[in-house]
Amino acid sequence: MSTRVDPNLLIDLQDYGAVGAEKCFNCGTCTAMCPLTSDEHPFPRNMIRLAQVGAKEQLLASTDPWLCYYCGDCASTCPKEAEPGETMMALRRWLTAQYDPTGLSAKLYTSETAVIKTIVRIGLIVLVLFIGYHALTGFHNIVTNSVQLNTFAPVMLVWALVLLHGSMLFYRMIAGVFKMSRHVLAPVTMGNKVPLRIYLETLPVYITAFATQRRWRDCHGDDEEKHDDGRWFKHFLLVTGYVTMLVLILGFLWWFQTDAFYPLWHPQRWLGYYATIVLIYTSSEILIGRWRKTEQLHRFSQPTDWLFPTFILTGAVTGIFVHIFRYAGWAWPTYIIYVIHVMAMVAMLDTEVGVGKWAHLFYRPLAMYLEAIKAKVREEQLVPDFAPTGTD
Amino acid sequence: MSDKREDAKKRAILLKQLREAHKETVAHAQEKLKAQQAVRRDICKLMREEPKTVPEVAEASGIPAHEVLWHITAMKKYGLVVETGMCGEYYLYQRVKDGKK
Amino acid sequence: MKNLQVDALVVGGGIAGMQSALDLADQGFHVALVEKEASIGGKMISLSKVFPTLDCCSCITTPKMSAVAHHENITLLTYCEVVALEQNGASYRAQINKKPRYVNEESCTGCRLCEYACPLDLPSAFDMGLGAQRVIRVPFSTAVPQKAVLDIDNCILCGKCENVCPVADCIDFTQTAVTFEIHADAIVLATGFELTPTDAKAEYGGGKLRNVVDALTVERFLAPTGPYGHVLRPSDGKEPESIAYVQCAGSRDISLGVAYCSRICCMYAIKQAMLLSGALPLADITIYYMDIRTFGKGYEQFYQNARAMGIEFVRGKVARIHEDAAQNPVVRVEQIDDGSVVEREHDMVVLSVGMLPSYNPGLIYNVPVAADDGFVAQSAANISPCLTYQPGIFVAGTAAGPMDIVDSIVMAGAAAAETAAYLEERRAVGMAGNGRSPQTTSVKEVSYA
Amino acid sequence: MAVETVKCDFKILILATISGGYAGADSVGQLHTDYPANVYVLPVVCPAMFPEDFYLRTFERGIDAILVMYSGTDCPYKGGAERTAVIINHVYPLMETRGIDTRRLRLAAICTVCTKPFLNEVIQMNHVLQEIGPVRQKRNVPVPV
Amino acid sequence: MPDKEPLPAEEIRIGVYTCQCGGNISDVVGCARVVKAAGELGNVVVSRTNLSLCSDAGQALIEADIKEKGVNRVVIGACAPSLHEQTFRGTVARAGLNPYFYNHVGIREQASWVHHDNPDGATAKAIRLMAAGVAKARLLEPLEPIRLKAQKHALVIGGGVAGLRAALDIARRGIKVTLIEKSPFLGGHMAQLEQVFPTGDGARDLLKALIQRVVSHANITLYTQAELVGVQGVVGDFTVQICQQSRGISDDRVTAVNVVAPANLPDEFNYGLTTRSVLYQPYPGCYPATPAIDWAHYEDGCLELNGEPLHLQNKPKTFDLAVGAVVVATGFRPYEPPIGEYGYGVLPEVITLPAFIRLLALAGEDERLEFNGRAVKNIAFVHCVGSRQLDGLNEPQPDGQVNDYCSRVCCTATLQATNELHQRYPAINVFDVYEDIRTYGRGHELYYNLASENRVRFLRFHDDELPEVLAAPAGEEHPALVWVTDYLTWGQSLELPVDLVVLAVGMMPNPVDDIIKLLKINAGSDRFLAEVHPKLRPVETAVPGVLLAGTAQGPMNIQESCAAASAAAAKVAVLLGQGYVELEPFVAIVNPALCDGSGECIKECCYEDAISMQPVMVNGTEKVTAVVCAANCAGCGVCVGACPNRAIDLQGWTLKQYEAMVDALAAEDLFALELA
Repeated sequence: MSTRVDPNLLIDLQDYGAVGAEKCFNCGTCTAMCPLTSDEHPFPRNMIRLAQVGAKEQLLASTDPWLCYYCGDCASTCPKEAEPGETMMALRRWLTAQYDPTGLSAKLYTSETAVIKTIVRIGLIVLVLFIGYHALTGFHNIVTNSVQLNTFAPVMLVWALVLLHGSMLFYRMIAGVFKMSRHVLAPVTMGNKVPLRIYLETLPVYITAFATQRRWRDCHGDDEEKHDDGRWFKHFLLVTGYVTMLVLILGFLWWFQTDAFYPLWHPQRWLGYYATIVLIYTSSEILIGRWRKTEQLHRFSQPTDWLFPTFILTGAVTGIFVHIFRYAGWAWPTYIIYVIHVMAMVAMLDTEVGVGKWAHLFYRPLAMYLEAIKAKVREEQLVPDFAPTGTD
Repeated sequence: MSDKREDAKKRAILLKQLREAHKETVAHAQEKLKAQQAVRRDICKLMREEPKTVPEVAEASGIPAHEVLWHITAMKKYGLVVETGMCGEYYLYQRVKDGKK
Repeated sequence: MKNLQVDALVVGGGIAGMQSALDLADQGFHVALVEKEASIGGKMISLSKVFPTLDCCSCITTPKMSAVAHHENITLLTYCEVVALEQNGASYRAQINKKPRYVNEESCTGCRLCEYACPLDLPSAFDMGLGAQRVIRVPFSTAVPQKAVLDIDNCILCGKCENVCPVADCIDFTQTAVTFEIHADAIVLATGFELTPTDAKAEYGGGKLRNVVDALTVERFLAPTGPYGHVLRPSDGKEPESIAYVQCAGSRDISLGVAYCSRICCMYAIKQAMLLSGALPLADITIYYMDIRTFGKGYEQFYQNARAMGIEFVRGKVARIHEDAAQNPVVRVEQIDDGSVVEREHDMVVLSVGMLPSYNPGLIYNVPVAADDGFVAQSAANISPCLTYQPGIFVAGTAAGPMDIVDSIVMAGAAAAETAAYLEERRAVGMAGNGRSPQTTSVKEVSYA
Repeated sequence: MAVETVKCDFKILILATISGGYAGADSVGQLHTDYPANVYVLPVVCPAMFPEDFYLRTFERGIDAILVMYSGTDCPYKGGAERTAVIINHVYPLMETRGIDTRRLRLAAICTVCTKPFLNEVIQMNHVLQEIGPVRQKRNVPVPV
Repeated sequence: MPDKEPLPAEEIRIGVYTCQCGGNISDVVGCARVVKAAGELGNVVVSRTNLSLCSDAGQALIEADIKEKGVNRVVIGACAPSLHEQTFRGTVARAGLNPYFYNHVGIREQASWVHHDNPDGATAKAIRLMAAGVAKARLLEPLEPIRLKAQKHALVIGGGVAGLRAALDIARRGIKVTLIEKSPFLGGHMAQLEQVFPTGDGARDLLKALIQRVVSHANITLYTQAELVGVQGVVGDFTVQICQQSRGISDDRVTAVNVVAPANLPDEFNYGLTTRSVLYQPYPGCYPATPAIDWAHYEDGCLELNGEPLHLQNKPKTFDLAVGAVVVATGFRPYEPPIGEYGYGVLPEVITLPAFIRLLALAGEDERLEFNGRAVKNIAFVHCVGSRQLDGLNEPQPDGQVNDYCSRVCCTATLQATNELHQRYPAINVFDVYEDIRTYGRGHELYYNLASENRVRFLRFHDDELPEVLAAPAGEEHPALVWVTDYLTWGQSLELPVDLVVLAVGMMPNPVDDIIKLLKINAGSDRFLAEVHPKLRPVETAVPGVLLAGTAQGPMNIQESCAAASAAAAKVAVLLGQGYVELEPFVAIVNPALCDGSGECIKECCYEDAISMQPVMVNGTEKVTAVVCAANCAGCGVCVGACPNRAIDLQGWTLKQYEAMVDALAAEDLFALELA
């Protein structure tokens, strides 16, 4: 069996942000430096190498890019300044684009104009929906003497739209998940199906990985000087805030978006406050970091890397303003800022699910889950293992 | 005879002047010498009766092994310590019985 | 100290400087050789055996050192440095600072009685700090000149050396630095190189791991005059059973600021591996490398012999070295051939450190160095490799970039040819100091008022 | 080991040209290849300088074998190689008449890098001597222990 | 020595010195035992050992013994005499002794280094060798070196960059130089290059400037189409015979000449990528500018002048020159792969790197690179073709040897070519198939870095799994496929679809067997000319006065060739600058008392005028005996073996000395000494 070398992949990857993969002379320092590598997953050099020779199939079948948390040790010790971590990042983007059946991700990753166009378009759609709704109702639902948000934007209607939009996004994600699973599991399934039992038995891997991203804490290995649980913890906070908000919106919007003022002790308020504070804190921290480019992983930020924290911050800040204005009883400002809030959140979801951290959040645990499935399949010797080292 | 005495006197004065001129380095070197002599005494005591390896001396004296090795190397160079054979992966060293040289 | 008038001034008494001086002197030119250390011989004299012939290194170096010292056309000036240079018409006037030895160079017989009498041992730089030397000593056993030198900064002025010295007034604590001038029509820079310091790379222990040593240290271990007389590891004197070489530990690594190849490390590692397997027949020797660069005449066969001898070659650049509880260095490396990451414990790890420029002649000689590597810039690198950007100043050996002994010697010969031709051509147009021809010159030392 | 040494204590003299065999023997040394220690190499300019009686005298003195390592076609001297061969050919019949096994004398061309041929010659001659014994049977040498 | 004053019968006092050679000898040989045994030999007054006798201190020891202990014969057991005989001869001379009262015994290469497993045997052997050395020392005679006039004139063979550089540097020292070049034009292989590393200068620009300096130098005489055909004499005074072909047409007529045929000969300058005529010039601006006739393809009637057929004849002229030294700069030739190696000669898409460099040069300003009428999109370069070969894996050369050496320049040259390619044709995909990248030299690694940044795809093979080049199946876009087991991709088999395969061929020395024979120099097992010692005498051959420059000695790049050439020039200047050469006094000498004038010696001697019959006075009576002319005597000793009366002997190597040595080696009583 031989692989035909494809010289074009490396050129394509540059559009996804690979900034030094061509410089790599394959010394292996990065892989040996990385504390997250294992016998089964000796990255990042193997990924760089596959990129250099253009072995697309092997890259698609690999979960290694998702196992990297980009601590930057590989880059700071690289003797050729080949930025191995950034190549891993680029590969994550490239893989996301490959998983996306709509092709939208590829567009967003490789074109800044596409990103702006998408955001503007989605924002406009939301605006049009609002204007349309009020035009249809003869602008009677805009109460201005007091703040009547649920009249301005009837919660069940908004919720229905959120769920509809959510399911569209969910379809895209599920399609990506299926594509990824198919490629990753191919080396062990060899065309056969993995029994459902195994999927279910290994499911806890996904859940813990998703909830904690524990792997991250192994970054920098036993180097105590550099070891930093702070980054992991901040991220963990962000996730809790984000998930809280998501659950509140997706599951309990009718409870969350209300014209009634809950008393101060009410959990609805606390959940909202917690989520908002966490989101503001973490997203601004991330943005400042990216701005200063102090950490290795921020040195080569792409527009899509900025999207998520920017939107989170926008969403949280506008959310707060909606809250404040509502308390203050300023009707128009509440409605306007609410529209902006919704525009931002929808735009965020649309862009993020395809290309941003959302995808990362989603695919990382999935990668670990799929690896666990593979291990289980191998362990039970359901299929012979023909996969060469370093490629799966 | 008196000439010699004169010379010796002159020399003593000169050395004194020099010591004054190089006060700091001389003091520093004297400290070094004192420390070295103390360490050497400890090491030599252990190797006087029977040959010892570097880790044995280090363990018995509490001096780090690499320092023991350096002192033994130095003493070996100037004939104060001899190598007497091997014990496992380590050479055995012994203090030369009588002798300064 | 009298001022000197010579045809050529050679700066640096390593192998390149010595060979240039000899090749010029053999043609009848008068040469002054200035060396900053107390003995000539350079880095080469501290080596054990040399590749690919495995000749005893001192057997090649010492005759040249001896020849330099004995040559009637060479004035050897050790412990001297050029501190200033002036262009004097078409020739140069160099100001030389001779450091005090505190020992009368003319009368010292090199008997080493003072050395034996001295009470204080210091770490010896010649043995990379692992051996000892006295405050007053002959620099090393094959030093040229065989004259003692005293380290005043570590001296307690006890006078014991003076007491045992058999020569009257030989040891002289009152000596001071002396300045004099050398007038030369041409200058050969043979200022050599330095090794990458062992603490250059934090991932390799930052110089703190005792059993991680550089290759020059191993040269001393292997040399019969070395500190231990055997190959022992420095932490506790254990005879190592497993030794690893980490190639490119100072070369081809931008994270260290060195992008270039140091050219000698592959061969010296292979050579040392072969010598070590001779000295320690049971030891396992592993060389971790990226590319084996055995490019010289007879080098590839040397490499193949080493492979046949059972020396293990592992492709992969060592990423990190740490220590286990027993001070055994553990290397972490990706074995490129199969892509697996391994951690392997050895008794001793040798860093194949690279070559760095040791001296920037910009300030004194107005000779520029290359921006990318810091070595002396060659103005016509291909056709006239010994020319610098300063007329009358030539470069030889590793001052012009990493090279091995063979290449240094050849380049030293070339520098002598360039210099000789330059001197000859200047004479032809009547520009030389005295219009002397090399055969008829009889005045060696001329005093300047 | 001492007994072993005495048992094969044959002496082999090698007359080797400086430009060929002697440098070849030095090359063997540079490769650090071991061979029996009963081999003595004397440098010669060209073996053509040795008359026939030199060889006979050498055997009489108790040298068990002579290997003449000349430079063959690489001989830097005109006529040297041919002349050497002529003299050696004269020696053989003289050896026979004196009862000396002619296998004790061999002429071989060895160059500066002929390390393998050098070793072959040495080993082969030792085999021959093992078979035919010393040139003089009457050695009453005390056996060192 | 009848001609000399009879020596006063002085007592022979021998000093014996056993060098430990820094452990090289003493690790195996029991030096103390050697010292003791030697000390008990007759006439030995001093017996010592030292860590390193060749050191200053070691030499001082010997000098002191000569001066203080009255030692008047010195025997040293140390490394091979080739390394340090001269050193110690100097030591002995410095102490005021005749330098030939010294005998060097090799006990390193011939004892300690070959009997590691048998220290007792090695010690016993060393003792016997030293005893033989002492036996010879007892019979040493004082000798005086022979001083010969040196021609201040050198011959440089080869008009490539090394030859030019050597000629220039010798000439600049005021020594006359004759430079001969076999081909009709100067410049050698360098003229075929474009940009040269590490400076990126134009090769022919550099060359032109160098040639300009050479041809305008008053001390240099130049002969193209000239070859060395004869050599007589010795260092300082060689007579060389040179044969020069006719050039053909003079400058004033050449422009008017019309070539009828043949005009389509493959042009070797472009490795056959273009054709040339029988009257040719390799490149514009070459030197000499006059076109030359290719006599091998010349036929009568193939040239016309003003419409009339020209009748030319090659009349080689031979002449003699007296020179003091010879620099051999005969250069290299690129390795020619055998048919089938990596598809060479089978697939038209496989060419060598030198040819590719010409291809790039010929492509000029074209927008795309074409080969065989097809646009090149993918190129693979394969390293180590004809270098680093392994026995049994690669096809040997006609001499049965494989090229087991590294050719040193091909890695950087290849990367330089890829960089130039990328600069001019950025769309071309480049694959580089290698074993180790050896960009060792100053600035070379930058070529590697740049190639990487230019997205050259590197693939690495193991020396026992060579890549394969095959024709692509019909219908493929690219005509050839390269298969590589790539050890950067953990041994995966990778396939490269390519339009052109460039083989980075190594260097082989130009075949100069005739010159080797004429000059009596040696080639090593790699067929390159051998130096005496890579560090002690890196540009000298074993023949005094014959030096090496450039790639005749081994693979080198331009910079290294020039450095070697200059170093050789320095040696020539050392040798000839003084106007005389000193030779070792090892020549034949006749004892007239024993000579009966039979003339046997003259019959066997092969050297012109080395021995003659002349009347001499012996004990007051005149008789006709053999007389040796020292300058013509080669010192071979053929005469010694031929003399029926032992009347002729070789100074320094006398028959008596050999007999004494044999006696010492055979002596039984040495056993006691060995066991001491």
